[in-house]
Amino acid sequence: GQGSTPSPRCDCARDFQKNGLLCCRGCPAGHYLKDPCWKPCGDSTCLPCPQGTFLSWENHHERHCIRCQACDEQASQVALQNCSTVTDTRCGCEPGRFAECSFRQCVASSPFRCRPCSDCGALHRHTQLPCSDRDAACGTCLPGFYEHGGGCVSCPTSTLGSCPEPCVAVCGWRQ
Amino acid sequence: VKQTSTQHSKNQFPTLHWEHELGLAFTKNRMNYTNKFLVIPEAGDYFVYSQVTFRGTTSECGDISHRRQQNKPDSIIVVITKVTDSYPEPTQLLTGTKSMCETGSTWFQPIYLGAMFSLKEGDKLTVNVSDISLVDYTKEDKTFFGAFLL
Amino acid sequence: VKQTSTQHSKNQFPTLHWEHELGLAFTKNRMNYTNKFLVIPEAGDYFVYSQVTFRGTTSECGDISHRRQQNKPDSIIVVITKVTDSYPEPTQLLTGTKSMCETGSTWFQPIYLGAMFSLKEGDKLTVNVSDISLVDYTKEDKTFFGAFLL
Amino acid sequence: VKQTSTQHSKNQFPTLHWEHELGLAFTKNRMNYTNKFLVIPEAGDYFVYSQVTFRGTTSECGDISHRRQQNKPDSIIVVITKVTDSYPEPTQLLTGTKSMCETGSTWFQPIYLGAMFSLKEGDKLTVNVSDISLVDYTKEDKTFFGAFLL
Repeated sequence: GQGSTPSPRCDCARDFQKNGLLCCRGCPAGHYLKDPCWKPCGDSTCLPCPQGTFLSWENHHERHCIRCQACDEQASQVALQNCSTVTDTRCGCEPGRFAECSFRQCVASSPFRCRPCSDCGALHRHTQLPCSDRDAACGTCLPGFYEHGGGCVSCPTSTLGSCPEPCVAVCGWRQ
Repeated sequence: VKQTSTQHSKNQFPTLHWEHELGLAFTKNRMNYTNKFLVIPEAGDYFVYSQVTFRGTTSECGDISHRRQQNKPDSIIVVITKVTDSYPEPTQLLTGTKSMCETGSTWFQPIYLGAMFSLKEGDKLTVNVSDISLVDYTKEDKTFFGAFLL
Repeated sequence: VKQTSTQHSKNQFPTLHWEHELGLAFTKNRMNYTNKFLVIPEAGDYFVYSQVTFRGTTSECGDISHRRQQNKPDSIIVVITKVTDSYPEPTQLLTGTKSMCETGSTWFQPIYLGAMFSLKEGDKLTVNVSDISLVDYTKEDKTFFGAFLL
Repeated sequence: VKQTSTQHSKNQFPTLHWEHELGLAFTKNRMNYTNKFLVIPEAGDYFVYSQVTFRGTTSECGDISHRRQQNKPDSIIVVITKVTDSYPEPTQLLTGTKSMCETGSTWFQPIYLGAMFSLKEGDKLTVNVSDISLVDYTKEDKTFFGAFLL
């Protein structure tokens, strides 16, 4: 993992760091430093991060754990992975919704809103790309429907009127 | 900050509830946080500050299709209020008020306040906002509240 | 804050006049307020801060009927200025400047400034604004100015 | 503030480079400025603050001809970050986030942040912004960064 620049050299072993005057063993991920060791190369007193906080890395001086972020309910976000003592909450969208960045420039930490996925079936269209981290991409009209006025309209089944070309299979016999 | 809205102070705005122990939050030197109040432990001059980040989807005012003539804007308001047992009315110490008539699909807006006040032992401070549902409470570095003795 | 506009400092912006005794306002430890100046009583590091709430009706810039192409915005500006007897030119310590092209019928907007400065005995601080007529001086919790020795 | 953009911290935002000796800028009491970091000289409670003034020309979002339906806004973001040798990930102490969907031909806007933190000796503070090219670094009274021991 990503190492931190070590404090002044310790002659104990690899994962020891100077804390005050002594070299102490650090605290594992998910724990914070309650008290440093009181004898050379001793163990620090470490306590588990309280619920709602975490520390992802081994540490030697962290007196507080980092607070977990909360998911934005107003933006229909849900916790895909709850906060643990070693990982932050992972916020995302429930099935049937996709994450839409709130800003034009989108980076990992950007706020986002969960929007309902387009239902291609309800629009009588093929699904070109299923809904995932972006909206579904709907394609051409399903059989029995044809493109009209920006939407898919069901092919005429009555005996009157013309039969649109895509509907040949449904009303072609009338030609 | 946690999201609960209960009784309203004089300005009828809901009071924010705060996390005071976890992460970056802490209390010391007998400064006490109870039931949405920061309680002043000793008389003196204190610097009191808060930031509230608001966020929302665009209001009618900013919606272009509604705008033959100009609409009344919405507003976002933060009030740091002092409540003291010796006087029945709360005092509005600091107020940040901004009109909102945003034209984008969503909007984000922080309001920051900070100033020095002479406070008495037992004085209680709260942060009230115009609309709790617009407050971005997701991260402690966006919405915060504090006071320290000078 | 009281509304009088008199001689302008270097940035030609009018200087705000403040209430320094009533309500939440106070001066102590020989900090003196005279003729729109906070006068520094002893050399040291001071935290200087101010908030000015502006408000207005919508400008031409934000008026939809005028907007085939984009208009130049108006602006609201707050400057905390230091004047010292030993140097003829005032120094702009802090500046908050925001463009205004609001689309609602009216608008209101706070600008907050605050920072630490090394000041000398006798230094004088003022708050200047781009347009006094836009300043909301109605309530002391909306528009304020202060400094304290660290 | 000087304009250089180099390695990014966890929030992928570029780090601002500051002038720390000339004009109003100064460091004292062993507070040290090195390679974009303010380095904390001794453990204690510090008030940390910054203002960044952003400015730009109007974005697609605010451009009226593009606006049959509402566009996504741009954003301006300031983050005061703490980096410590003993922990591999930086901590975001303060964040100011504002959406931008301005309708005027140009825009300018300050974001101010300030709060108290318990810091350790050797902790390093930086200011990161969403887009360095939007930062108005022309005058020290518009964009600034500081910290002092309480």
